[in-house]
Amino acid sequence: MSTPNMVLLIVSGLLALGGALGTVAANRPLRAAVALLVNIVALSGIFLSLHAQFLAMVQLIVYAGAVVVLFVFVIMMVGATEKVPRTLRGLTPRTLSLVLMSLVALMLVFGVVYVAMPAQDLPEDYGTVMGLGAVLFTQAALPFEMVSITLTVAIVGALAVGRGRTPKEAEAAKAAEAARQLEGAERLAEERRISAEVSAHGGH
Amino acid sequence: MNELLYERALVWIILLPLIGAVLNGLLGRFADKNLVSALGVGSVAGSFFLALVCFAHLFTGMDAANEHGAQIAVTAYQWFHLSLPTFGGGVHEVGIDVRFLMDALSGLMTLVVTGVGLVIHVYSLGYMKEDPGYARFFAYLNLFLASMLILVLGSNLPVMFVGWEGVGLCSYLLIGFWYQTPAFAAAGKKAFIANRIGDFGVLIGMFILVSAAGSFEFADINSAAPSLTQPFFLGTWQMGTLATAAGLFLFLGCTGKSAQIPLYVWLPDAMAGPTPVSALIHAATMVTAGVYLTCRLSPVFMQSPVAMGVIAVIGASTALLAASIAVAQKEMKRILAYSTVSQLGFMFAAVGVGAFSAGFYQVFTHAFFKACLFLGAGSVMHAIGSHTDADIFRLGGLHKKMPKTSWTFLLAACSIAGVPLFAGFFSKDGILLGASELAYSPEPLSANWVGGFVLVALTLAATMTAFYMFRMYFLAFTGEYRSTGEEGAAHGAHDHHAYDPNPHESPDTMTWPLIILAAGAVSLGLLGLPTEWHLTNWWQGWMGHSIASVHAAAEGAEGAEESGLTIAYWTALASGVLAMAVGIGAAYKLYYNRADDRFRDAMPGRLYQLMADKWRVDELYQRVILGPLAGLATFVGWIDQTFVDMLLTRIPSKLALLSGFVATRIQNGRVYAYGAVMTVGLAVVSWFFVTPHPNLEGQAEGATAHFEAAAGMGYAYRWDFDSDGTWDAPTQGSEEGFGAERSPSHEYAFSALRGRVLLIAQPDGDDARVLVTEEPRPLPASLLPAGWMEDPTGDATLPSVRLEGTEIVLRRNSAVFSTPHGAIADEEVHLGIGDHVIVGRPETSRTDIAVRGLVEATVEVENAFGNRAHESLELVVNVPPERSEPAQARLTTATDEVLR
Amino acid sequence: MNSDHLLSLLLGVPALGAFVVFFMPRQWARALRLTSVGFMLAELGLSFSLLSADYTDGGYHFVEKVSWIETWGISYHLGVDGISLWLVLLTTLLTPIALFVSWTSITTKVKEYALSFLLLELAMLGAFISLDVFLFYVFWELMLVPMYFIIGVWGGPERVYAAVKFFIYTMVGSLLMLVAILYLVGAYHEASGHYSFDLLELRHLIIPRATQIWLFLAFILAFAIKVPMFPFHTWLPDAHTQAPTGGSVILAAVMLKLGTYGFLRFAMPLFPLASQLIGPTIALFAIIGIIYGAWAAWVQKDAKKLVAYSSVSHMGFIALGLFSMTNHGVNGSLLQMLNHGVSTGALFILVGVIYERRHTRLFSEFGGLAKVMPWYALFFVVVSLSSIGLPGTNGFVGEFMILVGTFTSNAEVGFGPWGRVFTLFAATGVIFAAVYMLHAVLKIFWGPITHKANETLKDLTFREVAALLPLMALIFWIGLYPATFLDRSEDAVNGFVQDFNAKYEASKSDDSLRLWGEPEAPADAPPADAVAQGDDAPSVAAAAAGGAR
Amino acid sequence: MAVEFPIGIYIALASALFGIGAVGFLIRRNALIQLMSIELMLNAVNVSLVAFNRAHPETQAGQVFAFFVIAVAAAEAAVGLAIVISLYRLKQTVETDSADELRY
Repeated sequence: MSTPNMVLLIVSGLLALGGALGTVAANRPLRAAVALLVNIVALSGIFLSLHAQFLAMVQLIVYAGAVVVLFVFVIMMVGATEKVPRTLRGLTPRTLSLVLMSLVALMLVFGVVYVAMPAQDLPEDYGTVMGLGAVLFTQAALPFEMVSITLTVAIVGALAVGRGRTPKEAEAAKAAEAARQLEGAERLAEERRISAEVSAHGGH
Repeated sequence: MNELLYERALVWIILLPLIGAVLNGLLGRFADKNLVSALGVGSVAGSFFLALVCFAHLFTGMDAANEHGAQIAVTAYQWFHLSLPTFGGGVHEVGIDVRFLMDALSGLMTLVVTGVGLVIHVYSLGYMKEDPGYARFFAYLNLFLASMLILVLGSNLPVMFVGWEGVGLCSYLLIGFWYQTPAFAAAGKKAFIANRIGDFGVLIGMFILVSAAGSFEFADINSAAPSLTQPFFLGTWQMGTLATAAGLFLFLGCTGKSAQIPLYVWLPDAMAGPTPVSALIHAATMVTAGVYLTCRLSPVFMQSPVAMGVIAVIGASTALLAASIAVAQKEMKRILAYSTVSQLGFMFAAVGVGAFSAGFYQVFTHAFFKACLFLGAGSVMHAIGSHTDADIFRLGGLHKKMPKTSWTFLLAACSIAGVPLFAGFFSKDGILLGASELAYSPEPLSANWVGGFVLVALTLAATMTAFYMFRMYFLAFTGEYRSTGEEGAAHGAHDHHAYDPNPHESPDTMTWPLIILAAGAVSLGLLGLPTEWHLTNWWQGWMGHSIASVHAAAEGAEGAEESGLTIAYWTALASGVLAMAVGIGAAYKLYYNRADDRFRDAMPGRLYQLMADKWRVDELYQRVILGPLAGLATFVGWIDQTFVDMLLTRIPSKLALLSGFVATRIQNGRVYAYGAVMTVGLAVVSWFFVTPHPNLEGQAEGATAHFEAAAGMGYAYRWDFDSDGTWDAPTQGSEEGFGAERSPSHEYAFSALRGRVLLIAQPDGDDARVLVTEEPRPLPASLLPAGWMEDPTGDATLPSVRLEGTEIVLRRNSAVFSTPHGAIADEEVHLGIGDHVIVGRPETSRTDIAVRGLVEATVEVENAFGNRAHESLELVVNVPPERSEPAQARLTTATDEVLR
Repeated sequence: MNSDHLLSLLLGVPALGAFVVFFMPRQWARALRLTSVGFMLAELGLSFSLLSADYTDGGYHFVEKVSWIETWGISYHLGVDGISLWLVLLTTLLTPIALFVSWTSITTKVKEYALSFLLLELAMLGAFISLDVFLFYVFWELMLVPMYFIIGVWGGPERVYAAVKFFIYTMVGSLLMLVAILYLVGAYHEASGHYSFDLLELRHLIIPRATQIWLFLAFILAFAIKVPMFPFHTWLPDAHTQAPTGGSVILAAVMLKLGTYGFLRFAMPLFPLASQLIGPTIALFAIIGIIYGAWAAWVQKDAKKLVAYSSVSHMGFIALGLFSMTNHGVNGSLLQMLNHGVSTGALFILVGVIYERRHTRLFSEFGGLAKVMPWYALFFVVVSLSSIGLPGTNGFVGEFMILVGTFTSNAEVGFGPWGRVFTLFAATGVIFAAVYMLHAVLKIFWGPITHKANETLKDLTFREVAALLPLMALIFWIGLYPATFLDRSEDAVNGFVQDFNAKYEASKSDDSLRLWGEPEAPADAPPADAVAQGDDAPSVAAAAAGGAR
Repeated sequence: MAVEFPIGIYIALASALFGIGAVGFLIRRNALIQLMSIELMLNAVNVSLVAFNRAHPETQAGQVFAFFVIAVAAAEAAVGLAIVISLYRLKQTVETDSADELRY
């Protein structure tokens, strides 16, 4: 593997890691978004080091250009949410998953990091618009169309879900919510009663 | 073709009343009253006529015929059939035909049923005139006649059973005819259920007979009767002979239908029905069905002294009990009812002592005089305008007011009381004769004492009969009429408490039947004149055609004709006449022209009260049987909804709910919680992928062993078959070589063995292992067979085993080892791998001890991540030893035989 | 009409009816009723042509077999023999009657009601005529759905509880049966080398004793719940009391029969060893059920509950006769299934009549009805008598044959020495039957009229009489000339008994897993390619080895 | 050419990124950040896809697949964000802990 690629890999790899960590660790959504941006850019670098120029571009355009911007918009829209007090609620499962997940990741990392393969020389249109396009529009034409449908559906769905409520609907929602809460309470009470009864029957 | 005509007639005898019943039942409500009457009476008249015709044919044909007599039989169609399993394993088809048969017995019975039936239909024309349910009444009555005729004419048990239950149904309907009165409806139900209990007995009896005789036809069963003396098994216990079992179960049915102890209680209540019903069903015909059945199957009963004895005793005691109750009743129909029960007791006593024909003769005469008495009572009730009761203490002097009724009643009473030369006298005489003959007989059918008991009991009963009959007659018909009627003037005509102050003679439609029946009650004695006076007893001759008689069994066919004026006969005659005289005399003395109950004053009050209360038997049943049963049923109904339902429905459902409740605790809707669970799963899975798992398995075949390690993602293997630390596969001795071979086989050399084991064959088929080491260790007793010791009495030191070089040494101590040829004498047995010995002696024990080699194999697995894991496995192999010195030649040869 | 596809046609008519009804506007109540009943009557007429076949050979007729899921040897396999014939006819007869009697009482959601009944008929017929275990299971479960709705939507005040109880109770049993079926098919694959759900092939499988017992128990549980046998009957009273009249009629008259039919068609022929081993125990429970049901019926205050418990008692007789393993015993049970269908169906209709008029079924509310409703009284008494088993009515013939069958079942296959004891106890049920039925009659009809409301009750309408008359006719027909029915069924029954004995002997001598007797005619054997697809060569070889072993 | 292609590094990197994303998704309360974590994971997958494709370059399936993943990720982001917004409308917060009624 040629040196420049190696350099590129190392630099953008470190960047990507840092960005990812930043995203996860940031305590403000906006910072997280910025970190995510860093990560994405770094990833496109990694793609470059893999001779996937087209994909690198797509990565930049779609993610940096669209997704992250979308995130930023939403963050703006939602604004600074009122800070919920840091409770210890769900601390145990969270730590558990933190530890286990890290273990798994590390296991994988050290499991594979030393693996190497004989490098094969690339076809000349490897990773170029030409090459990928050819594949996309010949073999992968159907999935490609399906993806377009998916996107459309997604947009429609996003509209449906995200559109605001009329006051009446809001009222209804509130009422329904209240009802649900109430029902939930009743249900709990019922369950308690039943469990009590069953333990009573246990005596038989 | 003439026969065909009679067969047709036979069928129509039954069909006519049936048609009448259906038409009257469905359309009678809308039809004109005269039409209904015409249909009701006409159909019966028709069938009576046909019955006469058939009977005449029978009568003429009888002399020419075989000993079973001429008979008219017609098979309508096959109803259904059974296929009984035979001992040969095949099946024996038992057809159940709808088949009717008229022979001597059923012919006479048919005459009685249709004849008396006709008379009573006529009587009902007047009696039921004002009743709103006129058509319904005639429908029921016709239906009853049809069923009764089916019962009588049916030539096999199931068809008879149709009639048997049919008459039960009709009596249920007719007792509850005035269903608006709850008490009457209840009485009907009581009757039906009592009958049902009996029917249960009949069913079981049928089953026993069919499984024994292989047919339902009376003829076949009777001819198969001698074979019924085989034992009857219920479950695994023997219960008497087949005949006894069948007889007793059938008799249970008779006690239901013919109101014997213990099931008689329904009959008195049955008097709730209209009086003609009481006369026809509950006196003349239906209640005698039991007697008819026993006569039908007389050969079967004759096979079982036990059954006969039981029948006789129960019959006699019923007669006594019922008579004693009747003595203390005040109500005409009740007295008659208990009198009927008592008379039925007479008949069964007769049957029980073997005097079948006498018993049936009683049925015959009883039909007339008892019907006459009932109708007389009915006529009285009609006159005093009371449908339900007639208290003899509030009547009196009716002789002047209604002479016809009075005279007929008197004649019938004389007949039942057994005044000489009346019909009742001869029939009762026959019964007593049968009893006394049994008492005196040198080789009794059941037992002498039975005869004696019956004789005494019946004499007493006869006395009482005469007494209560004339008590009733004197109180009701002599003296002055005591019911002025003002006590109930306010109430309606049907009120129980107001009798019509000036009763009048009944219309002709009611008096003519009385006269006819009375005539019969007087004259029918001519049929059964006692042979002892060398008069011709037409009856016995006639009945001999279809009923087995005890004399025939004892002394031969015409023994009955020839038995002269024996001591037995005199006893019977004397007791009969005495009973009659005493009874009537007492009644005359106490009640003639009297109004008060002087008998009660003469009796100890307690006892009298008890008799008046029918010995409180109903209360007893209520207390002992019905009450507990009802309680049990209530309990069942309750427990079903509570306990059973709870056990099988509610508790499981609650458990399900509880589990759901528990599950919702986990299911708290928090994403992170689900995430955590997911991570755990992920961690476990990835751990499984990252660390290799050899899971070594293997099995030995002789010296070669087949191993198999688990397959996995990117797994590579290397093998060390003898676990000596150097890898044998894929590349001998190399440190790094891993290969894809995951299920190799390896043949072991003698040198590769790591140790020796003893395999001790166990009863459950597989072998127990004992590892053999240098220092001796005893074989655990639990692995050895029972007979391992040389002499079981001696001390028990277990055999021990140790390793000596390449060989194993068994020290027998107090055990015994042997080859198939016999025990091994030596203290120690030397065994190589593959050798066997037997623990214990070869004839008692097959427990082998075999020697095998022990090897250990190891596999190491490397997976895609380069992680390694190894696992070892011990195997028992049978390596043919390349022995230096042959260990006991005889032993190896022996073991070869064992192996072979 | 093409008689090759008669059975498919039988399934098709209700399906078509359901389809048509589905697309009719819901407000045309009358049209909906007419259409549905019309289709059912067409079905009835069609089903009569089943009688054209000659059933004396005891074999299956109008057989249709189309491979459905070849890989697993599941096929659409229909056939009718003497055993299922009358049950099919019973179904086609009673479904229109059931719908017809609830003509006026059901006023809400008429469309769905008609729809449910058509689907119900389809499912029940399918269950009776399918010779493929999988197909049978499909119909068996499909049956629950319409009945669940019929009870749960048009039922009484407690309907939801009753419906859910009915559904879950039945479901539990049938799920166990499903497991057993799958195991069975697996075993068959092991023995024969190919998968098959075809009853006619599975019949030839001999299974080791211990396994048989478990499978048998699983099957029996499903069927015993449906019957229902003694401890598992508690869903029945609730379901009946809550269900609308039509629902009760179908439930009692046809659905319960599927339980006993299952004994006869599946559980017993498949597992002779187990059924011989456990049969007496089941008979014991049947007898307990007979007496227990009768007693429980006796003390009920609700007429419908009384009839429901009487069903428990009567079904006990049927189960008893089945396990007696004598020709006439089994045949009697078959006839008794028919009788119970007719009598109890009629009883439920009759109870429904007064319920429709008074909206109560409590005995305390009635009394003296004989005066105001003479025809009703006549019908009711006649039906009660047939349910008591009075000779001359249908009930007698069935019970008689069953009792004789039990009494004479002394062979090793059967009850051995216990047959007579069983009979002794079972026959007491005859007495108790009289007790509770007459109790009901007494409470409803005799005595004075105690309630004002009863004085103006109107007698049976023409529609009700029309619905009852066929049942009346059957009551006397079966009672007086049962040959019509027995002759067609008995050869199939005899065949069943013979096969049972033979297979029992075979598996008693050697109960290792193997095929027994000759497989069916090639028509029934699965196509070769199915076998090839069914699995690969080695396992075939292995199976051959296993079979040889 | 016998040059080694160090695919292990790429896969390791992908695993690390994936792990970080997963951890983030699991431990963060903020719906937005959780969505971003999801994006991280998807990206990690893309890296591995492209890397493997580089190791077997005869077809370009890996890249095509990554391309699709990117598209789907975009769609997912759109819908997810819409959900976040409606959640916000409903609860005035984007804390996922506040949405836990689904268990009823």
